[in-house]
Amino acid sequence: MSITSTEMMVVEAARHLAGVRNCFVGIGIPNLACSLAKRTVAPDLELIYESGVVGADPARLPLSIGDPSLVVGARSVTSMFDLFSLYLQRGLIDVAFLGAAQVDRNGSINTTVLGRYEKPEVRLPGSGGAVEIALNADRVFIIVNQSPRTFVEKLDFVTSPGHVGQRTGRGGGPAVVVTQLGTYRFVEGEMTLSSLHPGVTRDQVFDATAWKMAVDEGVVETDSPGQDELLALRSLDPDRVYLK
Amino acid sequence: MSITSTEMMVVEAARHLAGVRNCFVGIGIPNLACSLAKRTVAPDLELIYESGVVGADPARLPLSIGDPSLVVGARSVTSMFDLFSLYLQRGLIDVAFLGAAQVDRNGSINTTVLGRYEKPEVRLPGSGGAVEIALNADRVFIIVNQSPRTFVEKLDFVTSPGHVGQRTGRGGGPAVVVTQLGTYRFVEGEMTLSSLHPGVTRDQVFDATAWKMAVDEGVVETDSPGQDELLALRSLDPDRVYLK
Amino acid sequence: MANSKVTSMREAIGSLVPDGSVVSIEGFTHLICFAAGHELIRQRKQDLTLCRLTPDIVADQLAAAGVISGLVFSWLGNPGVGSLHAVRRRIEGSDPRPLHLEEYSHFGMVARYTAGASGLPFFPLRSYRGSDLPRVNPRIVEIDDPYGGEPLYAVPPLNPDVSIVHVQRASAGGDAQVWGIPGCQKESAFAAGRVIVVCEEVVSDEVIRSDPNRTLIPGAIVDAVVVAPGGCHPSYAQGYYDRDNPFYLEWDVISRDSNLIDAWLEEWVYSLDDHAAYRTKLGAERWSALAPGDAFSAPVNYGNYA
Amino acid sequence: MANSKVTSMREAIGSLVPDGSVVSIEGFTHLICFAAGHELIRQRKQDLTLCRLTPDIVADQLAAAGVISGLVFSWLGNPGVGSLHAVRRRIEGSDPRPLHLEEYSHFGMVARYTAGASGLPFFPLRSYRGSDLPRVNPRIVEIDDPYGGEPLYAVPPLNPDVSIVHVQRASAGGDAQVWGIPGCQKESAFAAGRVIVVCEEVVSDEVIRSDPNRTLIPGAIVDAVVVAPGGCHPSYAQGYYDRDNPFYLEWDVISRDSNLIDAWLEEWVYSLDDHAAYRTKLGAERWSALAPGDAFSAPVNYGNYA
Repeated sequence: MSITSTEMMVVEAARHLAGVRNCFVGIGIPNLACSLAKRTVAPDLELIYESGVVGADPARLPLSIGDPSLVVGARSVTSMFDLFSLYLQRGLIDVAFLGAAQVDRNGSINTTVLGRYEKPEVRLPGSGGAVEIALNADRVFIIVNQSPRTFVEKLDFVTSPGHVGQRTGRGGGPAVVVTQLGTYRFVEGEMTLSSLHPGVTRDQVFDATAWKMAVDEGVVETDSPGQDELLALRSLDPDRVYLK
Repeated sequence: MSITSTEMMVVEAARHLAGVRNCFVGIGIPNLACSLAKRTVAPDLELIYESGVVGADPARLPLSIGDPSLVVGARSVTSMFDLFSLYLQRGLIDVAFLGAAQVDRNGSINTTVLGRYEKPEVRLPGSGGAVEIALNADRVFIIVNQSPRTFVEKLDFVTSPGHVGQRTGRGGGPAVVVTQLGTYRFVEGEMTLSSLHPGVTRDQVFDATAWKMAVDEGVVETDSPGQDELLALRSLDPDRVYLK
Repeated sequence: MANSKVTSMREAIGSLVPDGSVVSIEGFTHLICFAAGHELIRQRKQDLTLCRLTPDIVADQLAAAGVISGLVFSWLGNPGVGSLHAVRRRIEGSDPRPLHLEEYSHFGMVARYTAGASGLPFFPLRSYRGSDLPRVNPRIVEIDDPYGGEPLYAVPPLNPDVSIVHVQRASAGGDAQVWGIPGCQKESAFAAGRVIVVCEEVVSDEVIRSDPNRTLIPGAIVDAVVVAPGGCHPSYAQGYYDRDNPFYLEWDVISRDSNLIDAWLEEWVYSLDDHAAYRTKLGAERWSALAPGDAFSAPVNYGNYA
Repeated sequence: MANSKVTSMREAIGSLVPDGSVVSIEGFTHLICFAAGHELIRQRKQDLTLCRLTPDIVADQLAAAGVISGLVFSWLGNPGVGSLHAVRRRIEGSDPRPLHLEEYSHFGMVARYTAGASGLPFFPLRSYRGSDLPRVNPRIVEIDDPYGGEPLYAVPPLNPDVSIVHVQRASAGGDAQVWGIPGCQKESAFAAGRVIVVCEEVVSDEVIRSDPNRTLIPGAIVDAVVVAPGGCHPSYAQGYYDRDNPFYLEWDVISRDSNLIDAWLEEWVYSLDDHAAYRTKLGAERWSALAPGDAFSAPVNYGNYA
């Protein structure tokens, strides 16, 4: 089976979790990336969910962040007050994953509306815990499909701030962005291409970005997924619910 | 056996709990009064302890507010944060008991020091939860042995405010004071003798009070403990740990 | 039992949830009380404001049925699937009528319930700085650190008129115990003026009192206890039944077409007397497919100190 | 086990509690870790500040042994008996040396730990108005309600250098479970820079994971796990042993006379290698008198969703 771009994204995200301990997990690709990392580069990774589950060890692929299989056999299951207060706001979260409908060059994220807030063209889910995560996690990983509609010059709404002037608090903000085209880091607060996935050209990246994407001088090609990585990953989602 | 002044105090305090639901209990006399009331005038009384125990049903006479027998068979056992936040500060406590080393005419209480705070003659336990109880319980019952040293003109230290100008918050403040001599209510914020225990004279009350105690025009003699009250009470403390 | 608060869903909703009420139905992915939501629809309640971190299918149904006129929330969607199309039609096109939104983040909503449950006039949190949320919701305000540190934000207390809380087991007096994800059910109950506990099963006081640390909500704050086994379907109750994921996918199709929603509401809510009928209509096969195996907690010994 | 944090009390106290540390030993009447207090004395620690809502006999012992130079507290006494005479001598007569006091109320202390555990710069509470406590403790400050209601008070976060938490059972990795009165053990642990978990028994991960709602403290914040059965004597551990009330009465006599305290410390702490020796010295008869009968929690079913 050929390697899908989703598989590339998951494998690449997992690699950046090397050595990480406490990870705030989202459902779908982040969950697969964390589960893969736990089996490869981060054996001590603790899966923490905003639903209040700490140290999950799910016996099946969870289909929501509150899946009952996340609870069974977890280390601890707490109230959301405790999860957001004692873990996230306290500064215990090393890495947290966020998705985005729109992201800008500073890693600020919109998950609230397309168009005007008062009368949106598309009403999106909103923050959930994203704004707290963006401001309190040590490092934020953003997983998003890259296109001129998602990598925009100006967000319709700032749900979760990235590297912007007002940013304060203990969180370090966005650290890594992984898309189907490449991986990005932040240099002085600006998103910067650091590696291109196999077969992807810089022009494809520029065409998929509404602003002039900065490029790291040491930009490299992302290593393709190894056999071991692929086998482990595909065993995590045998029905390819998320690997489609 | 003749009726001791402690028995009189417990029985009288219990009578004032008629119909009460949620009661913040202290150890010793308050615990006996609440247990007696539950068997007589307040069958629906819920015993709540600052230790976090709600709806206790102790199988033995508890010797501390955290006695393990209070936990076994309780309705709920919570953290102190929840007890003080969700029960007391939320305003769920109908009646709470406080003791005192010194009390003044407004029902303000000192349980902190005798003498100067910085260099006390006698260091007392301090507030514990008393100041929160005084400000947040609907009604406060004060149980204290009355003498010129305890019923003072001016407190050495205001631990828990009574009916004083600054008083705010949802609590109604001191409502009833029971001593070995009589029972007192508060009229426009001033402690006022409302009943004299059997055989006690007004002069005994005046002699045992450092200020000029107000007297309710309708002052009566406290009913002596009935046989049923005494039997129930003595069965609660068969070894007379607190009924001495 | 002398102090039994057990009643029917019809009676509890009818007497405790007047039109215009601010109603909290919490449960984070877990213990979402669809049975109460359906009874609100069945009784054709009007002008309710729904407080819920994650308005999901139950909110889409309440919005489509015209029961709710407002949402106080932090995340809006069909979890793991996509959009709430009925809710979106009302927000994006006022179709058939507008839906008022008061929007926070998860921690903001939890902090609002916590302030409301604690008798606090506000709750402080390290959030919102740099976000547009305070711009569109003026109730989210910046406050100073009295000790001179950097400013933070505050949210006001949330005190619903009534909170509907689904739990696994409760006593007839309303002492409620939950295991698995507790979400903010406790805070929403203590914050509310009235509390309806809906349970999978009523148990004896002795069961509750055998494990007092497990009690999430004391009977002292509970007004009614309703027994509704399966009442969280299509969401789940830990240890009782699984989430019905196919239904979440089906709803994505249904909710795109208001005619399909009307037909669904007619078939599954209006034409049924109560949730017991819904449970029966779903059928034994569907329920057995959702039944988990056993995984019991290791017991703890509280000790006998008599 | 790969990630075992199990070590000896000597090693844990020796390596994690340097002289001058701010140390929290909580446990409200329940789970008071005397075993750790005695090891602090045995190692002749100096200049410690003890944070504890209710400094009781363990505080009197630490004060008499010259281990602590300050208390952060809310209630001071021998519960149900009377005074802490060694502590009072130091406060009232600086005998043999002064003891610095930073005084709050119970809710104030709990709020301080909660702020510290939550990364908040302060915690608001409805207390203190009209009390002299803010006058003698300037860290208790009045704050405004940002929504225009009446002012309330705030306390600052409390973040001990190390928190020592006694629990009934823990995994080798430090996941700790408690039943009975939890006090503010959880908040004191999350607030601390380092955490020592002392347990009645180490259990397998499977036992912990069979009931994740019971976990009070996750291994993620724990630095050392010490096994010290009976380590709370003369206080108690729910389901394991009762409070030794006669000892609380004996201490009232002992603590009135510094020579008697010195003799007691010599006999029961300095001359013993560790808490195991203390346990043995107490004798089987004393322990059997403190043993409760059984009262097990009704199990709950988390379900198997594999």
